Amino acid sequence: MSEDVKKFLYVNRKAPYGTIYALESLEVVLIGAAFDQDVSLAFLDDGVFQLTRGQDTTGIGMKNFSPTFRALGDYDVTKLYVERESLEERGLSADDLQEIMYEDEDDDWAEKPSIRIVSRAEMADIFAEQDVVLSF
Amino acid sequence: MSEDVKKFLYVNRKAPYGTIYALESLEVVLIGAAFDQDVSLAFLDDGVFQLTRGQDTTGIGMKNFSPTFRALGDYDVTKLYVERESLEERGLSADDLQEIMYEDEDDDWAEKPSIRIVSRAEMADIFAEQDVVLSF
Amino acid sequence: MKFGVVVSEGPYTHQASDTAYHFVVSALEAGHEVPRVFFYHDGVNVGTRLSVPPQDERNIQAQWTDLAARHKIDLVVCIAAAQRRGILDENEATRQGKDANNIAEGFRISGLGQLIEMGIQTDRLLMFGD
Amino acid sequence: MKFGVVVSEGPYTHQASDTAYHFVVSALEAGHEVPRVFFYHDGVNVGTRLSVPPQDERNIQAQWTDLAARHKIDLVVCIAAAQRRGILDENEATRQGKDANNIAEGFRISGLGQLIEMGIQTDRLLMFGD
Amino acid sequence: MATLHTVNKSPFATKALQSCLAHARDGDVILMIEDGVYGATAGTDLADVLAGHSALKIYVLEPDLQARGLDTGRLLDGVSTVDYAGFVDLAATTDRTMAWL
Amino acid sequence: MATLHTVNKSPFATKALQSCLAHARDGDVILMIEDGVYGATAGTDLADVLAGHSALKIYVLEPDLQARGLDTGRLLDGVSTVDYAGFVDLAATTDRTMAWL
Repeated sequence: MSEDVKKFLYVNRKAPYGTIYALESLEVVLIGAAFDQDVSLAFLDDGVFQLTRGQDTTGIGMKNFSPTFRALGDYDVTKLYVERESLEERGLSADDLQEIMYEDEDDDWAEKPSIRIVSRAEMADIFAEQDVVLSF
Repeated sequence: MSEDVKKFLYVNRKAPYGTIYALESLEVVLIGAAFDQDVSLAFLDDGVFQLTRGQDTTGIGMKNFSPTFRALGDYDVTKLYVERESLEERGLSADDLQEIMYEDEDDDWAEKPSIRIVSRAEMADIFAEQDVVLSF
Repeated sequence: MKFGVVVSEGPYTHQASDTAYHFVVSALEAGHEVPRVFFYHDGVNVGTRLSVPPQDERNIQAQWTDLAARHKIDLVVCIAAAQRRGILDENEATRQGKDANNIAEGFRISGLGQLIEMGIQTDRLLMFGD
Repeated sequence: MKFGVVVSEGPYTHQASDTAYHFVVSALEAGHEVPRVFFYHDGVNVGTRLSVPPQDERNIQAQWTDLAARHKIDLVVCIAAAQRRGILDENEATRQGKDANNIAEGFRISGLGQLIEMGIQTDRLLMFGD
Repeated sequence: MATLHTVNKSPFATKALQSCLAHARDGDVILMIEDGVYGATAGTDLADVLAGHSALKIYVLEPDLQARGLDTGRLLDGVSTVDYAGFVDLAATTDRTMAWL
Repeated sequence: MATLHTVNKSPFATKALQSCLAHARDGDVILMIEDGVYGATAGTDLADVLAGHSALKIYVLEPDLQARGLDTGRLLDGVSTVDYAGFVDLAATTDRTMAWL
């Protein structure tokens, strides 16, 4: 990696729809993808709710932005770290999250999952590796 | 009391300065005082922090609005209910709050304290007596 | 029954103004009256006509303007809260020496007394905020 | 050292823009550089010239405009966040067919790329929000 | 003389639900809306928070549940769903509304 | 390679401080600002939250303390005060800043 590349982490700790932070975080990620930095997303605390399957916003009249997460692979955003303890505290498991895949160009374009379930301690280590941390 | 008089309760659950709700709540109370309703204020959860003595906002460059509470008596706003459990959880006692007095016109203008420390159960009863509850 | 409604947070950022809107629509459909909606705190920002939401999102201001016109709802923006946050009508802009105003159709700027009056004159008061 | 600063909440409602301001003032006094402050989410509302705070309160927009002029700070308001919330400059107003604009002196509207660029080009990034 | 309490915050993020429950009286109604709907789900670390409050009527706003991908099968026992029309009915049939913001 | 964590919420209102503490690593610095300063006071129900984190350096922004009428005598043992200049120094002398919003 060139020394011009910084490690950017987008930290998502809030639930979707009640506030706009989750949606506007995703907008930054999409724009940021054009800058060829080393990008990761972290989902912890209520941020894990952003990734639940089956979101249907028809009844509240807001745009359902959850499908956009599945497009992140096309933008080379492939590291979505989700904290296991945050899921468990909320009665969720990995099966409750939508499937988000990317094609690995270093492995003959094999389809691989973008979501990586990590422990709280691993999440803390991920934080400590970053150059720039953006909180939403 | 005439039947045109409603019981209005202003519920304050947020700390001052970090957000504007405490200040803008007070602005409603001052305007509302002109309407001759039966007005009470409730301070619970972080709302009890609004009443601490010795607030000095010089360093943060914001206006210190805590002296305004002491003027409420002049507006005939004389019932400030403060929840004991909320104080205790925050390491506060009644002595940490500023003194807020009013002159009781029904008792030869005797000076009396406006702050009434109540238990959580009493606070719940106060809520249940109201016609209009405004939350800040 | 008469409902009074307070919106305490700005559009898009918090769901409050959306929930309030759906509540009012349903209340009217059920035959209730909603004579006034009062916009306080950041809620005053609902009343700007300068917002341009993405085409695939709802236009919160336009929804309120339209609903108010159809059901004669008085949409009141608190003057004190609006001044701090930069929501002005033509009168206020002139009075304050500002060269532009941004209030949307169907909204009017008035004092906090309108909130108290709403509390007195309605049967139930609902607050939507953060 | 170069600091990048993000303000994520609107003026007066949250203390975020105040704390950011005091941080930037102190950073400059200590000899650091603050080339850019990026206003995102409700933070875009800091950049309206239509606000009229009470005379005994600080004027948050004016504080930033003044500081930026004295220290050549690039005050960038995110275009996507600003459109939703009704913060427009003259170009945007024309482009969107709006009859007024409200951006304050010293602020400019630009894209989210300016936020990423700030993250790349500064040594530390600070976020002030809710 | 019942109160309708509305809770719009996730109980995993703020203390609003807990404070509401500590102040609600027998016969009161609690309606979880917006991010508050997370408080009505089973199998969480906070599922016990609602236990011991069987004298309250607990509702959750279904459009907010659906938006967040939460199936009604996830709800705690004793929690009922309403739509916006049901929300209006709850406000009309109780004596006052109190928002736990 | 230390991180400066900023916490601007009251721990009595939200879970931000707890989550921050659960993710901070030895040698990291925590700075409580705005309503976050309430987390640094002694004699509260939450005073234990900071216990067991002696490998962290805890600071509180003094102008925010003073605004809220909290005397430095109320601070928990081991908590130090800084002014805005000290905040800048903490940001400059750590390797990254993370805001627990």
